[in-house]
Amino acid sequence: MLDYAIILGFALVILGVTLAAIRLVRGPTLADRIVALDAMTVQLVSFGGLAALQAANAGFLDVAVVLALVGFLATVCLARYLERRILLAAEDLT
Amino acid sequence: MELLLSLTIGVLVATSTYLMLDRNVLRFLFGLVLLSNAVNLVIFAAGRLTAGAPPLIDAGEYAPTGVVANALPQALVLTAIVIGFGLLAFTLALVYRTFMTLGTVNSDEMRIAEPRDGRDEDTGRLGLGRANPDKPATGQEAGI
Amino acid sequence: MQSLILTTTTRLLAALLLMFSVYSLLRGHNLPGGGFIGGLIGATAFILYTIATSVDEARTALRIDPSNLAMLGLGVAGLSGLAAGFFGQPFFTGQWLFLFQDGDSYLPISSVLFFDIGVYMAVFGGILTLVFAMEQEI
Amino acid sequence: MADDYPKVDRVMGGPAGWISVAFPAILFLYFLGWLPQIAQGPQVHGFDWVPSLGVRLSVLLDGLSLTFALLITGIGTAVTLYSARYLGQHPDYPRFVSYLLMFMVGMLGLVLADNLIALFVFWEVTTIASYLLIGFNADSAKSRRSALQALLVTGTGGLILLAGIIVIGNVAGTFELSQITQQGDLIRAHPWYLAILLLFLAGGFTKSAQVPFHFWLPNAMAAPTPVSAYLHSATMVKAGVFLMARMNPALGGTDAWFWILTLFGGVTAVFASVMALRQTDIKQVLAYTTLMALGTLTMFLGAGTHYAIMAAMLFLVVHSLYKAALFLMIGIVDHATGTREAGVLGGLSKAMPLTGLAAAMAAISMAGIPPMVGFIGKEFMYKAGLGLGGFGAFWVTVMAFAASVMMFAVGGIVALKPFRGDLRPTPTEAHEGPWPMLAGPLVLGALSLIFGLVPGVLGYYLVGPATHAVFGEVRPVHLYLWGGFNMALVLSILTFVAGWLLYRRHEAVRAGLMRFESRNPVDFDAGWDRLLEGFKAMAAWQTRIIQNGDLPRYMAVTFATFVVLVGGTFILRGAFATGVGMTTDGVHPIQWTVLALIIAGAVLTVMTHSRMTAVAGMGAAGIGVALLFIMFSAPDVAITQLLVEVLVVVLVSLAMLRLPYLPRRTKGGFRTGHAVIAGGMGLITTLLMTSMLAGAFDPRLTQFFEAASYPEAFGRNIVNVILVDFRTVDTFGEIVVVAIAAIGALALLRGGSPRSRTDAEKEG
Amino acid sequence: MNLFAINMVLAFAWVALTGGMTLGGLLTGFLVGLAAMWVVRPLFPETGRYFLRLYYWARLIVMFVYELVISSLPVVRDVMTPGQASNPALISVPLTVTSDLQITLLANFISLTPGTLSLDVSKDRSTLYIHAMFADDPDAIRAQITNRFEVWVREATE
Amino acid sequence: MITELVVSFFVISGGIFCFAAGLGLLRLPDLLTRMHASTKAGTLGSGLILVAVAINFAEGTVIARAVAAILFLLLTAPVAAHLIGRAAFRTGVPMADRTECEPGVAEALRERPGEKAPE
Amino acid sequence: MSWLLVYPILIPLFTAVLAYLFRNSPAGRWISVVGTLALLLASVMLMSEVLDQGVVAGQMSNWDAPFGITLAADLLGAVMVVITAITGLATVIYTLAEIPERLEKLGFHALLQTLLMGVCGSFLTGDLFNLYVWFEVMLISSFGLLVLGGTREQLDGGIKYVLLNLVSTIMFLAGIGLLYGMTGTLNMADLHLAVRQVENQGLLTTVAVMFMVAFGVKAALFPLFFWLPASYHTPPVAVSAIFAGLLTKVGVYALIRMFTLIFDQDVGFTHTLLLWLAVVTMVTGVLGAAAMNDFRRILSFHIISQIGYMVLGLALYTPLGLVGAVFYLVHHIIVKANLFFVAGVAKRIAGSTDLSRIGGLYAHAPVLAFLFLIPAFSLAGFPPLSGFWAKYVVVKAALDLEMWFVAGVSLAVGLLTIFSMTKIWGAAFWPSHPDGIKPRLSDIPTGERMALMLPIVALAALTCIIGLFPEPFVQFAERSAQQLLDPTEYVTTVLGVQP
Ligand code: NA
Ligand code: NA
Repeated sequence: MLDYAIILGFALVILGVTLAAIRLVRGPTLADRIVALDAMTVQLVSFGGLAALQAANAGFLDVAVVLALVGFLATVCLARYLERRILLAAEDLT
Repeated sequence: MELLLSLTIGVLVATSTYLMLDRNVLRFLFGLVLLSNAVNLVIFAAGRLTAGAPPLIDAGEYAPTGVVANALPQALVLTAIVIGFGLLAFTLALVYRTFMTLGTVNSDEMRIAEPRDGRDEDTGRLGLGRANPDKPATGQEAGI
Repeated sequence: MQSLILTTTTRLLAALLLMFSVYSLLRGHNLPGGGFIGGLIGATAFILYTIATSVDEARTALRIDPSNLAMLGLGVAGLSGLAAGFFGQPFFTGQWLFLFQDGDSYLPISSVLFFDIGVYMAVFGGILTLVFAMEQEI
Repeated sequence: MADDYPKVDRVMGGPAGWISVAFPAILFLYFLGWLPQIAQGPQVHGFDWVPSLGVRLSVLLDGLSLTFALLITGIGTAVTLYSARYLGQHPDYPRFVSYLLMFMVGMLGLVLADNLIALFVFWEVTTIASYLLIGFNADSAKSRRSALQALLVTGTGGLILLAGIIVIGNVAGTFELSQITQQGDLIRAHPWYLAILLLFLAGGFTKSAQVPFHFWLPNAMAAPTPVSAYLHSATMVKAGVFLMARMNPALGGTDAWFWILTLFGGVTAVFASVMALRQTDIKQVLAYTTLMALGTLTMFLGAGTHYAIMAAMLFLVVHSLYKAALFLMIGIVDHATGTREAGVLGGLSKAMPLTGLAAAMAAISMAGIPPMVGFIGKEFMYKAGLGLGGFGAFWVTVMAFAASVMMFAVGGIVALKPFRGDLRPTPTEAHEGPWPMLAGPLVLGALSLIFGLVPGVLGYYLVGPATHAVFGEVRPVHLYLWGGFNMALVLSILTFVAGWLLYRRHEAVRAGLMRFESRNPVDFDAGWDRLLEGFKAMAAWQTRIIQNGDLPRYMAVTFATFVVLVGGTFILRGAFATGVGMTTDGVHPIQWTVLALIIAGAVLTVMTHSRMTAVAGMGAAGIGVALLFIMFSAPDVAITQLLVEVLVVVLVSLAMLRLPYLPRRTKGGFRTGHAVIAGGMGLITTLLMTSMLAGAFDPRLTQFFEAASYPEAFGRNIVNVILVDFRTVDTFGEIVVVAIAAIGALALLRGGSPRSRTDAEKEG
Repeated sequence: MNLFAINMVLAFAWVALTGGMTLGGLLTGFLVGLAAMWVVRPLFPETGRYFLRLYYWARLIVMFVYELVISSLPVVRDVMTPGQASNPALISVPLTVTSDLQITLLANFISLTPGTLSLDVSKDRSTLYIHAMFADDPDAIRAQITNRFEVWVREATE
Repeated sequence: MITELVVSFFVISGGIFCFAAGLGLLRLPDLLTRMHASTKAGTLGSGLILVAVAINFAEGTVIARAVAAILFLLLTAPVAAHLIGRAAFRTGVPMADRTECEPGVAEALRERPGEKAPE
Repeated sequence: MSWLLVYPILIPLFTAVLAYLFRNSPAGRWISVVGTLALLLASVMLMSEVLDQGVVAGQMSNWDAPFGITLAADLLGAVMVVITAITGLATVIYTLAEIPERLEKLGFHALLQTLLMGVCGSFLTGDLFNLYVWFEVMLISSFGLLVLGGTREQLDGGIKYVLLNLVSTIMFLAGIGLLYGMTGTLNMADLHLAVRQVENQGLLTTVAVMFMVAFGVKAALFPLFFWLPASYHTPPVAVSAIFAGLLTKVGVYALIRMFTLIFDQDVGFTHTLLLWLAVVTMVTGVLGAAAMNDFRRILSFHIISQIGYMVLGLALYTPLGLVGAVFYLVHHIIVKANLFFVAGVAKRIAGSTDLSRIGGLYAHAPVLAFLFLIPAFSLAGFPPLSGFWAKYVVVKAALDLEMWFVAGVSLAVGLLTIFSMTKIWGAAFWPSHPDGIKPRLSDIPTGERMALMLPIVALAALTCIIGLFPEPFVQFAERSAQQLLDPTEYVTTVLGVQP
């Protein structure tokens, strides 16, 4: 039963990632894309967890842990980019 | 799966090559990232694919109990990823510095070392030190 | 980047990341992780710190110039390989010392670990060098 | 030129001068001592130099080489003595002397070498020395041009000669001349004979300035006078003749040899004589007469009979004696009067009697008037020519006759006219030359006379052994001044008559020649310029096409090369294969999705015109790759991939703050050519991958790692054990890359910041 | 906090005694140590507060998980069902908590609770700006934050 | 058996939340509402699956890592949302028309307290 | 295992670390000098061991080949390491006078040392993937050195250099992946045996060509050389010199190694392809040199042309051809680096490397003029200098195979080389300076002059020694060629068993 649950889980997660990827492509603003990327990293944490369950090997859990930690960093940097770019653009205009 | 993976790698290579042929050096960088991924996959696949069995030895065992994935290409890919990252980081810095100094990221405007008429010539377009002020960034553009 | 929420979270998060990075380094021989992954995670701790505060504060917190740290890491890695020479073995041959050995449990100290520490330092220092430079010059 | 330089206070050139004179003088005496022995037969001495390549420093001492050695050292002594006075106070005199000595060593090595490679080595040494000597007056563009011209023309010949040497070495199995000359029949019968012949002659003809390679020699007169006297009349240009003579036993005696040498030689001789008449600068006149002599020598070497070769060897000596004397003489005149124009000079015998004497002796010898040795030389040439059969006899005799007539006239022009009559005004007041400069011409002139009176000595010690060496078999050589009344004497008398008439009317002839030349489309010297310009233009054109500074073009060519070469090989070598996993059976939907994610990310990166979208696309593709790593059991790789993705985003988001936006859609649309290349790259990669995966895989290494990881390396994570133990060196290099990339980037960024730029300015 | 430290020392001592250097061992040691400290609490004058604080933290976490699950449902429902039921608004919430930690905890609490999202804290740290998805009644949202969330946070951190 | 049931439950419900996050991201009208979906549903979904992992392995180190991952997610998700939301607001990302705005909130959010672009 | 194999990698590493840590004090540069001296010493010791014992191999980390990483030195590898050390030492000494303190503080010496480390590693490794790693070490160091200082020319040239080299690197890596997928091994000696077991030999040839393209970029073969003339004239002269001397040769070395040890199964195809690439390379390179009007740009194009000769020697695939290739490699490194050194001094005293803007060096700097002539004439192939023997052997190898056209082209290219060398001489040395400057060596302060001239004199002396006493070098090249053509000794030593 667990095997089927895991496959179902995989399917759901991958669907979620796909939908987020569509948002990533569609945008329309950079902020939307950042949100999509952030969501994808969070969903990938699940992917790592599921892989650990499927392989019955906790090694994949580490993927999840690392991702939970550093995916955040990418988001922070992109958000910061978003703000600072405006600041610089405003300076360029003046 | 091998066929599909080969096709995917092919697509990655084709797209990255197209990007690397662009005159805009930033696009080259994007292509470089994709191409590195493609090559990493080549090495990874070369060791053949095994699903769901990471090359770890369980506690209490002296060797993997069943079939596990080929560890060697994984180690090679890991090394290649890291090296690729180092090269990419440097190249990014180079592109950045080049833009700040030459005022362009278009390689066809980089004609300092090999001047068009065989002489060192400063066209005046170069050396602005920062982005072209004729085309200022707008808030809307910043969103993209 | 001025944000109360970010800064406050970072205090905790950076510490956690550093701890986790050392953890990754130490158990990399047996589970996923190792010097490189550890070094990367350690670097993210300081990157976060830099973003939440400033490069100067991050530098102060680090105390050592990251590029020096990277080069020292190379030195440590090289020395760990040299160790084998004292035992008449080829370069980089693993030298193992099993402390507190008691049946199957022991605390291993090895040249391999020192090599991994060198890797950790080089990666940690290298990446911080890059980020600090980018952050400061841009 | 000799006067307009800041003088350095040196007596006779200082130590450099004395060394330069002593060196050839001592060698001359040394070689003189060898004469009796060599008259008995040749000797070979030597030691190994590069035995692995069959190169020895072996010396072949025979009549030919000894004759040349004596000319080189003997005339060398005269020339160096002359130079010590002539250029001794020149600031660059020590350099001049070193070039001259370098030349002398090269020339001696060339003529003495028994090993063809060694001969070539010295051959090129003379080329270099000649280049440096012609360009001695480096400030003059003309000197530089002439030097380069000489270098390239003789250099070309030299390189062709090298090919000839290698081929003849392959045919004969040795580079030793003493052995090669024994294998003449074998070589002449070999299918490569003609090739070898042409390759050798290309070397000989360029060095000896045969038409059409002659144009460099008159230009080479830009060199200081002693150089002209030494290199370009007495020695270096004769290296080509020497080579032909040397190779005669191996290559001579065939129809090809006969016709090529006599035709080129004859044409050169007559052409040069005509050109000599046309000149007004006496040094130029002499230059062309040198050319004539070289042509004559070549012609008679080609004729190949014992008599012809004897005539050639005799003329070789004769010419060297009078020509060196004449060159040195004109140097004295130039030095004393400040001009070398035949039209300006006159009546110098009053102010410069000794110079006049030397000139007279040399010129009479050149004109071929008895009792000078020049007469004997001419007689033997006629005899040799007449002794040939058929058309050859006609051609050689007529050419020799025509050349001799004009030489007679030229002898008058260079030695009679300037000294006869009333003293004419010259840029500086004419005065007698100093003794070191006079000694050479006088001694050489005297030798022309002495050898004319006692030709037997010359025949026994020099011409005989030399002829023997060149002809290949021993036949008696007997030289005499008076050979009785015969056809040759008739020709001699005719020569004097015609020559005298020509001398009387040479002004008119010259004017006619100059008119003719102004309409002459064949100007070798100008042709040289056109050749060089054309070559440079071609080089520039090619380089503009290839190295045009356009990076996308470089990239396109690089990728296209990959596509063509690798793709071509793939097809030509039939590398396609198919096997495991080449269907979509059993591919899990999750895998489809992950692959689709990668492709979508890649396509997004290409399609978008927003750079951050491109970054997002790259990120998506990267995440997809990480998912693949997770699916196919590589947690460490997946972690690393994700960490690196994040770091790339961190760095890119920093850099993008200042970097410009991508261009809008209007600019740079779809690039078809690039798309074709890109498609080719993708296709090839896919084909290579499928073909590679179709084959069997050898898991030896991995099996070892799995077995040894825990028991021997004490690690349960096999990937990490590989990284830090099995393949430590890789990881070691990898961290060096990371650290150095960081330091490099730091230097790049910090070096450009305004703050450190100010530091740099402060430093100066 | 030094009581927490003592508790940790006890936990490690437990591990050393039992020889089970695992997380489970440590956790057991911590609980055993806690029990031991409770038994001997007269020796520690401040233990009362320490136990209370532990309780408040536990309550905060439990309440948080509860809120997280409960309020996820409307969001999920809105997403999964056709049409848009949401009624978004930007709302300002006056803050009564003052320390960095408290503000951050509160903001994160709000963000993680579905339906509301902290956008920023005002410069003078007196107001929290949030985006609410179902803001039919902004005052109700404000009241919930002030009366429940802020209390839990304050109690756990003071 | 019970464990397997519990694990399966957590796995599937986690999957549903992850899927919901993706769907919300795609369907919801504007950035800020989309962020509600991604931050909450995504975090919750991943958290549930990590709980499933912890239960399934039931080993100290695995539980510790799963707990750590959950903790990291809970710590970082709201901060990320805060940063993106604020940045989006400041860069003028459009909001759904229905969004009501209390007076002064928009101005306060746009204000950039004392931060200057580095030069 | 002989530790001598490791020292050429370790010494530059520790030197780099120390030099970097002391980059802000003068000690840094002296550490660099001492370290390079030590490298020279170690490399000479390695060489003598190889001469004594034949191929020397060591298994790093004590894991048997083909499982661990092998370092191995045959004669070719050992001599390349020695030459690397010599060039490195010359460069380091030269930099004492040429590199401004500002660049030293940015880590110049560390980059230089890691460059040497990467180069030595490339020459010594017996593992294909490890070769990739050392290539990258070399490459990233060269990137840093090339753009250090960041002038506009450097950045422009640097972009082209970096991007094109990155492409080649990735091709190389892909080739490794494919080869590993076909053979399951990475050890080069093991690959020598394993390629014979591969069923799909056509694919193997295809992969071989892939390596040819990848290394073709590194070696600057036609039509893959663009990065070289675009960049080599831009960095500080000392950097140009070591690049010109060493870097392309690593590519040639890799070609030689791969196409003797591993890809010798389809010689008729691969080596013929190489042959024609080499011929075109010789011609285009020398034409490029003829078209240039800048000291360093002429020299840069010459590198390409000369690479053609070396690859030609390999492509002929006869003992003599390989003798030529090996001899050419060694000779060219010395000569080319020296010419760049001379260019640097010329620039220093005459003010430029643009030939139309300098002059007077013959009259006022006779010593420099003399020291230019030696490497210049050697490069042009004039006897009795080292270049003559190199050219002679290659041409003879071609003629031995009755390849008239190829030999003819080689000779013609030799002539054009003379042409462009004399172009420099006839423009920068002979005529007086257009601005009336009197460029004198004595204008340089004594200490700096020593630092600049010492390497030039030493390398010129080396050129003369090789030219005048070529026998030991030719014999060496012959032994080396034997080892290359028949890798049994290499394979046996590395794998420890008779194959
Ligand atoms: Na160009
Ligand atoms: Na000039």
